[in-house]
Amino acid sequence: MAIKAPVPVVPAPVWKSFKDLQEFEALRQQRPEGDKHSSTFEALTEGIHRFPGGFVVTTVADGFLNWARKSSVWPVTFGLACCAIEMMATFASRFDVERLGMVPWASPRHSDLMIVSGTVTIKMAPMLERIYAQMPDPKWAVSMGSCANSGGPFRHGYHVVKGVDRVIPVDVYVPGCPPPPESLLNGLLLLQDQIAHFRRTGQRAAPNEKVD
Amino acid sequence: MSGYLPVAIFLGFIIAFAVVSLAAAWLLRPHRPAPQKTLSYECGAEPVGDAWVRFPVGFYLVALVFILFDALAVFLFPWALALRSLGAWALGTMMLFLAILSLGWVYAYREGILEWR
Amino acid sequence: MIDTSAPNQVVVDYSAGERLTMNMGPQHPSAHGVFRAILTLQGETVVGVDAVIGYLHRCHEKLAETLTYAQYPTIASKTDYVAAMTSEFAYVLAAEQIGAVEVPKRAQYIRVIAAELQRIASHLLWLGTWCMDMGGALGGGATVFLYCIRERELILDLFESLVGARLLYGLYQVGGTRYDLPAGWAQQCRDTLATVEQRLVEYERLLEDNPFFLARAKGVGYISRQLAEDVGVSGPLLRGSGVDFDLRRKAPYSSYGDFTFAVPVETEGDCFARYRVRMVEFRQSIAIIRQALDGIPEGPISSRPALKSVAQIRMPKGWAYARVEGPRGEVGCYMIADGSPKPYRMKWRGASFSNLSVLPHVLPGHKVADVVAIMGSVDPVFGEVDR
Amino acid sequence: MTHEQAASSIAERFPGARVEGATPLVVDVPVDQWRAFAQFAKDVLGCRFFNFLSAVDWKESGLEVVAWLDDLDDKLSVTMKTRLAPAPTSASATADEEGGSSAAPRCASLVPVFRGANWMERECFDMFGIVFEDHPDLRRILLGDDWQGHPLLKSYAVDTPHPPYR
Repeated sequence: MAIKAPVPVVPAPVWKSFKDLQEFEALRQQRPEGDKHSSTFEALTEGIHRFPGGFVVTTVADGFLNWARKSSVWPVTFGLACCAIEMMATFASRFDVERLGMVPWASPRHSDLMIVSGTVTIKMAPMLERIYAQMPDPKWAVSMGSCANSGGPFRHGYHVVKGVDRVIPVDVYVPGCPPPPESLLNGLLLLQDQIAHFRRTGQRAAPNEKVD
Repeated sequence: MSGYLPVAIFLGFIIAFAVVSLAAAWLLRPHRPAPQKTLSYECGAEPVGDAWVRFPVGFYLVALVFILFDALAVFLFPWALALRSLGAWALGTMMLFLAILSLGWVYAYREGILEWR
Repeated sequence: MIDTSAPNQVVVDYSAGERLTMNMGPQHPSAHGVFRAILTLQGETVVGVDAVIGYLHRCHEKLAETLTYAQYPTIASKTDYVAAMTSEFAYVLAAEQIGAVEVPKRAQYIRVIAAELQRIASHLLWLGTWCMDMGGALGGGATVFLYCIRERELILDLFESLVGARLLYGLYQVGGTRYDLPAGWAQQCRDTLATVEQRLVEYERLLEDNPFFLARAKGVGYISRQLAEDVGVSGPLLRGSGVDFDLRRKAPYSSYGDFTFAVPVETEGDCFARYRVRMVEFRQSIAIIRQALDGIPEGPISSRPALKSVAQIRMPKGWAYARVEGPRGEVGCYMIADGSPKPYRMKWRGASFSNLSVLPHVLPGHKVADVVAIMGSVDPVFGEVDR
Repeated sequence: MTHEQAASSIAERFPGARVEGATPLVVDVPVDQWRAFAQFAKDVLGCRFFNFLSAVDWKESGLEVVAWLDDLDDKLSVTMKTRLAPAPTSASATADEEGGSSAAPRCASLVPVFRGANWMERECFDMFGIVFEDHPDLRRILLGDDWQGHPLLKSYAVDTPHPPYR
């Protein structure tokens, strides 16, 4: 019984809408600032802050909120390639991420963090962009492995995106090919520090300048 | 009337829990709507085809059988609590009620609604 | 059966509803990587499958034409990254066949030990992810997954002390291996094998009389022998469908002839048969490693001088097709050399590519839940599928 | 069936084919007998296992399609090779993409003989631009459907930019 597979309707590629690379780079450079609190909350904290001695209240509230956000960052299982196997080893019992409060979750709707583990190819980039967009808002991205950082050993391939930060804004880069679970855990702890240091209005902490 | 005070308190707690958690979420979450965000999630791909499809009738029949026995369970609870004070007479009437409903069960079984085609 | 070739207009009979097209897309917990299947569903039954692959196409074959024989083996381990040793094995074997490079006996034994350890680690990962697919996410049925990854960590420690890397190694090079067995490694390896062998009995007791596992594995995903040969399926899938074909026995390479091991063959051809084949392969690999550890001769580990420059290895004009029995099946490397330090053309015959191309012939007629079980038993790795 | 029997039966059935080699029996098949030889290898020589199908770009002397068939029971494996027209230079290749232009090298599809050839031939079309006649659905398998050019041709540079992600 021959079953004819349906020919899928292929959506128009999204990148046709950009004139050239500079325009796309410019768009990507805008970091979504102030995305960590709602406007009503900021109006409230502004009022309290202007009160004499109000800063005590706001910093304590911020400390509490950051502590809560930091200790339950749920990563979406977004395994692309070899780094996904190392990510699974990190999720498993020996290098347990659940000690840090991270429950690996399958759907982007319930997760706050996207660990991009593996090579981002040009066919996968719009999918990755859509999944990152579908995550609810205080969200972070960790680029795991040299393929996600800069294209890695496949940088000169025609089908490979030279680093995931051309697609989504990245918070922490984890070097290695594949990075052993220890260095991924180190990257996740760095992310938690970053979350913990959100200032009152929720701006992202300024990335530490390059020293080397 | 005093007997209903715990129920009222309990109801208050339920409503308070719902309202407080939703208000806190509304207050604390950043509001940044994006067209892509409301797109229905299909494993990252563009949703193919529409979901408003007439599903096979099997799903509906199983739901019907569930409602049948859910209603049955609702009657069992108060009956079980008050059985000691009602005595043997209540036992007889409930067995009759169960017998009638088990007829429904036999019919569903014979019709093969439960074997999933 | 369902008449699927009929056009899509609604046939008003209440037995069959309309068809729902659903994406089992690139980001899916049980997609074993980036694989998108556009399933056409009739209620719960899969009617049509259009597999979309290529989300991890990393231009391996084009890069092979720009990287020299010394550079490419580390990239080669990224084709089948769960069994990195056997991917490098195929590339290095092909280069050696072209240049008629003689590999010292000790290096051949180290290669066999590393490849068989890799087969155990790869099968452990297969068992873990398959049972997690059928048991629910990390919250639910991840018991077998956590056990298997615990054992796999023991083997990765062995690789870390042998090569220094956990997942992707550079152990193989043209002419032999790059590292020798460190002191005390053999004893550590024997202890690990003893632990794994004892734990395997626990997994079998855990799974084989579990009614849910049997209900989801027995009779699901039947691959007939003709379909298997016609599509080019190899490895545990082929042996699960009753074909007694194992490259380590039929075309022994790298002194596999010195070891005695049995080749498991099942005839039912369903998911449970493939499970049985792989469980027996666990034990055969342990036996091979023990024989190799006992019989390993002393001597050099490489017939070529240490690598000083990248373009040091030149292969004469010629072609070769090296076949290696990887955990997923026959990993082949068809290589054409033209005398320069870079191959003229290099084609990867990925085992998962052919194993996956059997899915559109097998899936229609199964329930959506069975698609997950069959995907797990086919055990594709997408570095090898998309190359 | 041993190599000698196989070689002799090939020689008298396919005079146009040149046979050499022993462990893999390498057979150079003329283009028009491609599917006939595959059918012959499957039925008469007993090579029912379809190992792989690929192509090699020999620049001016044309594209070469390679297929490797195996007989699992005894150690006979047949490598079928055939030479097609050289790949059109990139200028004319982008002229018309889908359906294959007249300039694109053409070859008979092995899907009616081996179902495994479906994906392999789609990959050869994707990478080399070889059009396989009466292939059920010949479209790109590894690259996106809107990709220009065929990467594994020697005329295609490794890191050809693909805005905006490159």
